[in-house]
Amino acid sequence: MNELDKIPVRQEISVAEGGAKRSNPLANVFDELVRFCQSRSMFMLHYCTGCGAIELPPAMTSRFDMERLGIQPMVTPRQADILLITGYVSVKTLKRIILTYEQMPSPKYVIGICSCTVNGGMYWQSYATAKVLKEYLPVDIYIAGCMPRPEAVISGLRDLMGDIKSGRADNWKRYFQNYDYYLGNQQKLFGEDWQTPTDIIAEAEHYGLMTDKTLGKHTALLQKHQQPLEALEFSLGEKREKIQGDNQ
Amino acid sequence: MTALDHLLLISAVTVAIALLAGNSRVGGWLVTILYALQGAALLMMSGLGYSTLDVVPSSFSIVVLSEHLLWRFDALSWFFALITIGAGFFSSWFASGEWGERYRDNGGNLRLFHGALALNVFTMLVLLASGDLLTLFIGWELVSWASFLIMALAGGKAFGYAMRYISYAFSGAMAILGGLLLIYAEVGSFDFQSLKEAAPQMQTSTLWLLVTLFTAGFGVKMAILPFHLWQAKAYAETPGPGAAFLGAISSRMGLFAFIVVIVQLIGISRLLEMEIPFTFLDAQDLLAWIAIFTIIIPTYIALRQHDARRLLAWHGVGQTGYMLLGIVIANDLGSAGGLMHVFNYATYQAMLFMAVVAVIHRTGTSDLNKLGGLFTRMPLSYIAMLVGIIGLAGLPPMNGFVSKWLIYRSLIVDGSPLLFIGAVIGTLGTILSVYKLIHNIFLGQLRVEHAAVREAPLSMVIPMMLLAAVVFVTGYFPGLVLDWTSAVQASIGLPVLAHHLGGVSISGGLDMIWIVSVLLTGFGFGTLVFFLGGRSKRVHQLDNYAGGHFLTAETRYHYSDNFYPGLMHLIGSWYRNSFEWLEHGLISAVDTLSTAMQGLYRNAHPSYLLLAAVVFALSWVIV
Amino acid sequence: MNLLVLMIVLPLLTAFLLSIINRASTFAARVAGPLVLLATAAIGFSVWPQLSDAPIAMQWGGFQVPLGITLYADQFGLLFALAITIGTLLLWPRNSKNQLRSSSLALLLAGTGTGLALSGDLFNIYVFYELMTVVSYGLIAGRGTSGSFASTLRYLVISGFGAALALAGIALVYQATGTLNLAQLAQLAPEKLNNLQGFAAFVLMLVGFGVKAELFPVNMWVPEVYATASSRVSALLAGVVSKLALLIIMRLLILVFHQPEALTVLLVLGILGVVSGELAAWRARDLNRMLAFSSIGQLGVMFIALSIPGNAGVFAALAVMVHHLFLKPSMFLLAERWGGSIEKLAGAAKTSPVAAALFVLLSLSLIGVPPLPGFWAKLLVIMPMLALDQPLYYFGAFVILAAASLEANYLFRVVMKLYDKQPVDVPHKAHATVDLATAVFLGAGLIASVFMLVPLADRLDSIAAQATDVSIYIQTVAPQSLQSGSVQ
Amino acid sequence: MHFLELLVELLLMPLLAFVIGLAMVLMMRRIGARIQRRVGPPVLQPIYDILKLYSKDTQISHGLMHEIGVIMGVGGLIAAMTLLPVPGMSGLTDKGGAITLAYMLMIPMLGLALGVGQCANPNGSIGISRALTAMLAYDVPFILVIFGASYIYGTTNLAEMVAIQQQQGVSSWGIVQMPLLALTALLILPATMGKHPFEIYVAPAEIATGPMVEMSGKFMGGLFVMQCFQLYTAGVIFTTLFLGGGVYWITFLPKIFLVVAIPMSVAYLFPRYRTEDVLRLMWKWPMLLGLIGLAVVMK
Repeated sequence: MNELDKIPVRQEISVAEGGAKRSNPLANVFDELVRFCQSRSMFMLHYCTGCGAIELPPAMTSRFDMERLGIQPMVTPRQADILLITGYVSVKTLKRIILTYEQMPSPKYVIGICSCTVNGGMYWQSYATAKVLKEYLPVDIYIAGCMPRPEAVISGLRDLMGDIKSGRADNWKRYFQNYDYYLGNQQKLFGEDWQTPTDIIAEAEHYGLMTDKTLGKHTALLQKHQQPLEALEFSLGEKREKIQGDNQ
Repeated sequence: MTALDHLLLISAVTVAIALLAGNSRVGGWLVTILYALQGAALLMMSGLGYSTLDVVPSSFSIVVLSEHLLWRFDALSWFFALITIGAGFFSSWFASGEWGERYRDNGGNLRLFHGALALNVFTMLVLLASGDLLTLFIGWELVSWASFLIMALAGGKAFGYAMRYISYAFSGAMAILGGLLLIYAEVGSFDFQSLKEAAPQMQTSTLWLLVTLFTAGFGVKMAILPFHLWQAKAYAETPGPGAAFLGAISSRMGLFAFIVVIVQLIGISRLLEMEIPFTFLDAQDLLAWIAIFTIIIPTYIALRQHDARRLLAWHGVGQTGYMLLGIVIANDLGSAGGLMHVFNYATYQAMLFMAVVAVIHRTGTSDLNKLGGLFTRMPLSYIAMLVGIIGLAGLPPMNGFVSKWLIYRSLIVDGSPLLFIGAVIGTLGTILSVYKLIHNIFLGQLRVEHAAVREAPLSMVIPMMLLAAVVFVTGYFPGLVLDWTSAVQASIGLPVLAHHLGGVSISGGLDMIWIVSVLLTGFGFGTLVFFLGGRSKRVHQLDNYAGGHFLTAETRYHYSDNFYPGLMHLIGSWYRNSFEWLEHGLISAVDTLSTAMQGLYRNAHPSYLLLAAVVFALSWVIV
Repeated sequence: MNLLVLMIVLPLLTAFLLSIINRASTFAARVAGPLVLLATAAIGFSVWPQLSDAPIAMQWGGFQVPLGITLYADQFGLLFALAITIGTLLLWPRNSKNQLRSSSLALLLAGTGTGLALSGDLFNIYVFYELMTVVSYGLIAGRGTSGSFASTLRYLVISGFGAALALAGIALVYQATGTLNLAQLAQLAPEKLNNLQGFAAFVLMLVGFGVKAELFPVNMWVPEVYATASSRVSALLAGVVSKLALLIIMRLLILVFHQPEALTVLLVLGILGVVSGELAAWRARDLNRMLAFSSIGQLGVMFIALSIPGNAGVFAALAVMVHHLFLKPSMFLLAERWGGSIEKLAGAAKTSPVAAALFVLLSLSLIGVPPLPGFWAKLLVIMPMLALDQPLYYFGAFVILAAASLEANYLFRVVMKLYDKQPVDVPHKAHATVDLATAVFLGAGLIASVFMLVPLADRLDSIAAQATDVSIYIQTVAPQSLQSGSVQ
Repeated sequence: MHFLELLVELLLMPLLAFVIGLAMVLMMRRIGARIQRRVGPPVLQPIYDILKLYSKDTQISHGLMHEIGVIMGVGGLIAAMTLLPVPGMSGLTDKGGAITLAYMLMIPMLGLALGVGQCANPNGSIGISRALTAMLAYDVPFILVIFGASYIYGTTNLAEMVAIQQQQGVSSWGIVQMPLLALTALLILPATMGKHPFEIYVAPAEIATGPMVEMSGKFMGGLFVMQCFQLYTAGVIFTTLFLGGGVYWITFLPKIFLVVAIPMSVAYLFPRYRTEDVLRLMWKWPMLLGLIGLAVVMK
């Protein structure tokens, strides 16, 4: 948690963003309602990479019953709010995790479960393991332990709920704001031709989360070899004809 | 000159102009205008469609074999002629622009195409105008050969299918000829009126023979079971708009003749008296069951097609079943439904074929496994197809729903649960299959090679859009069409349906104006609800969750082949190659007999004698 | 009056003189035949108008009935006499190895055919029939290929067998009645031949004369002969000569044999002919054979038509015969260049579009597509059959209709091949102009008949009425015997 | 005046349906939890879920049809609600009866299918293929039930059916008159709701919830709204056909909740059926029962 505290962005940006836009007190009420709902309805995508996954079923079923907190498992990133990474992350797995994370709709939260996600744990010496998860993704909460018990998991989730309710859990914005940093780490691990199908830069623009750290030399590298990822636009006769004419 | 003379004259002129000038673009447009003129001539007789006019005779008539051959239009003819000319008009329009040029450049004979299309319209009008059984047969044959001509235009594979068609059709024609000569032997005249008067006194056995012959003969054209095998392939291989035209109206001629002879002249009440021994069934039930199987089996055959045109053509066969079913049920609801379905079906089937042809025009294929994602590239064609499939599947708010509703309702009134279920099974199969059609062509992954595809040219899009408008408007205000069907019902002596602009005025009725308005309002509210959420962001099609897999443009992940594996796993074997064996058996039988006869003539009979002797000896030994 | 004799004698005489003329002038010999036939046809046409009022009979050699050679010309007979004359003229043998020989054979054929059509007694009929048969051997073998020799031999054997049977039949008739003059037979038949012996005689003669008329069990020669002979000869034999044999059977049926069993035999054999012919044609792999088989089927239809009692039957048969008379020769002419496997015809329509179009037209008429004449002919056959309300006739009608759909199938398979877009490697030869012109002429006749349907039908009806009226025949040939009431 | 009244009804009916549907969703989840010996979600959980989904910052769309699909889904169901008679309101029941309703209910299905297709996600397409097959499976016995009821009551008008049953008391209720058909309807109810054990088309672990795989944010929210309507529809149709409908909400509500509760209680006990097994099951037992029931009814 110390690590997280050092991250300077959190408060200022959310205040600057939200404060400027939503001065209406009623809007604040609405925001609070929304945040409340978000905290009471969390769909989680549990990416079961390692042994930590075994602690989730007890947390969901009759003994601990996460559903009473409004927490439900979901199987596709599109519907999920939380990405649970339960155990060590190999390089190959990390690729999928990043792909999956990027496909989740914001606001989205990442929870690293088990020590392996914090510092590699017992795989510290492994050449194929990504040791520190937060270098690649903005992790909201680590639940340490090898493995943490269901109580710990639920306690961690409750902490996250509190953060969401109070509006402090906006780590997801950091991914857009510091995309160059994360992309750099990813490129270091996966090679220079690394690309996910999600167009993060365009999304950052779409949500107004562009900062000077979003783009950098790593994103420049990405854009050099990137396959275009614009959505398919409608086309009727003439427009296309012109394009074809240009090509010819 | 009566209005009918004008109509037939213009139609004949259309054929001539098409054959003279069809090769040029101007010629194509000229022909299209001439179809419009035919339509105008038809509108001169529009009193027929609203029961204000009884019959419009033609001043042309001849005497052959002491038989007065005459031609005239009544409400039934007018209704079918309206659809025919409409289909001709839109198909010709569709063909006159870029499609025609492409067809010509690829070595097709555009002149012959336009000529064949016009000839089809002309012969159909002649058939529709027939005033006695002999002219009916003459018209029938003309129509058969005209459609043979247009089917065979494409050459190659199409020849084989056209050949199959003409083998079926001509055998059917011979059955009809046999039937009407039998009537002549019984009644002594080819006159409609005398048959109508004689029918109540006819013996049941004669009637059975007549009904069998005529149902078989007309049924071949309608492609009812078990004569359904020829149609889909033959229609599918017909060049572009020709397929739209044939699909829309051609096989309805069989229904027209069926209505004239069986319903109007012999009468449904006679069918009810013809009981099948040892069962509870009578001839009407038998026909209804044939109709049901004609709905179900071809529809489910369509479900397993992977060529868009074949799929549509097979549905054409299936939809015929609904029309026949409605007509055979013959109460006010059923017959109105059956007749209305003729109109409705023509509108959306033509449009669907056009949409598919537009896709072929741009991508070069109609293989459902080689397309996908064209929605963003050909949105207008997509709309046409969407409207079409909603109509074909018989869902509100399109017109297909109204006619199917009438048929369902008539079955409830009639108290025929099994027929009802059969009809619904057909509809459900249609929904499955049309979803596959639109999904595999327009939805899903856009292939790399289709990235630069653009919308079909205006000459093709406008007819589609107009038809889409017709499909929607007649779904919104079904009374427009029900007026005509009521006139037809009155003229062929069936109970007339009480209706209003919005639908049917009976208890538990239907008011499409309300239903559609509410549906549209519902969509409005749905939109409101949708926009409660934040602004959505469009993403690339590769930004898709596939279990963490990285999708690339090179990988074809469009789920298209064997679209309903679970269903096919279960029911596939129930009807695989159904009736093919019948056809093969028949061909083999003829082939064997033919070999024997050739042997006879070519001196191979010693071996046959030997064979006969051996068989005889063996049987003697065994016995 | 004597003109009729000229119709027979002129061609025969010219045929015998042809080799002499040839010595004098080759050109004259070449022209003589057609000219004579033209003259004969002119005679026929000049006589025609008289016949619509009353038929003409004459005794050759001045003997009285029943002794002399009786010639009898009604519209019916003259129609076919003209048919053979004009048919021979149109299908004049060309390009054969021995032009002289084939010319004289053709003339002989015309002469004997005319004689056959106009003869008024059985003996002469037999003689002319035999002559015609012998002539046709020569014509068929004239091509000089081994195949044509083999088929001629086959034809010869069957014909010889048939001739023997016919002779036996004639003998039976003579034994029963003591005369061979048809008019007298017509008078005597009701009492003397209306028994088993008469029936036997009819069957024997039917089978005998049926050889040429392609009657079912004795038509085994047909496919091989038509396939191996030159197309013009085939056209002549199938189109015209077969009708002459049929004409004899019709005459016999009308005048002499009134047993209902006779009609049944005709019907059954006709049905078998249709069934066997059409089925065999379905599998035929070359066009000439296909046409040969189909002509067996067509003749079968004529036999079925003949089996319909009364005027309607003759009318129907006449209609079918006249239709076939135009159609079959034309088709055989088209087949001239299209011999061999049907598969090889692919794309032939490109080289000869007119021929292909004509073939389509002829096929449509043959299978009976309205409004072409074939349809009306078929209608005329089936309508009275159903009116009879007898099971066998119903079956016959069914067979005719079913056969038509088979016909449609195999003929349009050929049409499809003709219009196939992938042509074969070997380019097709276009038709010879004369062949094509003749075929088109006949086809045009068919088309023209569509527009003259009503007068044509009336004319045929009157011909049939004249032919079926036995009393006219008797009165014309032997008015005195009718008064005396007996022959001796 | 009359027109205005109708207009108010048309507005009220979907609204009520939504509220009742929310309660039904809650009930369903609670029943599931209780069977699994859990506590289950809090009372307002369905509302939390829907609000959260609509308030997502990212709304990922795969194109226009994706959006129209959801609109058609929600809108079609809103429209269909006006065809369901409830106490005091009969809406459009006289303008379109049971058959119209059955086909109106396919519009949302079709819209959704089109929307999912536009996503270009193979899992989604597979899901739709399975869902449509399942529809084919349960609609055949369903339509049999509709036929039987229409035949017995002599009308397809649902409001009239209610009136007939109300006039003649409990003995004229559909469940008394045609118990076998009622049983048929009960058997296919879980399938029409797409719940266990007939959720092969969702199959979360295998095809990532099939049709819903690309649905996020308000799209998913739309689906949640649709679920409310669907549960409500199932309850009301069954109640109308077999349980005498309702003149008063006080009797009507228990009936519809009971109807939805029964299949839910049974559902969680069964493992999932494969697609062809769904077909086999639906076409065998419910069909057989239904046909026998129909034969008894029609004699």
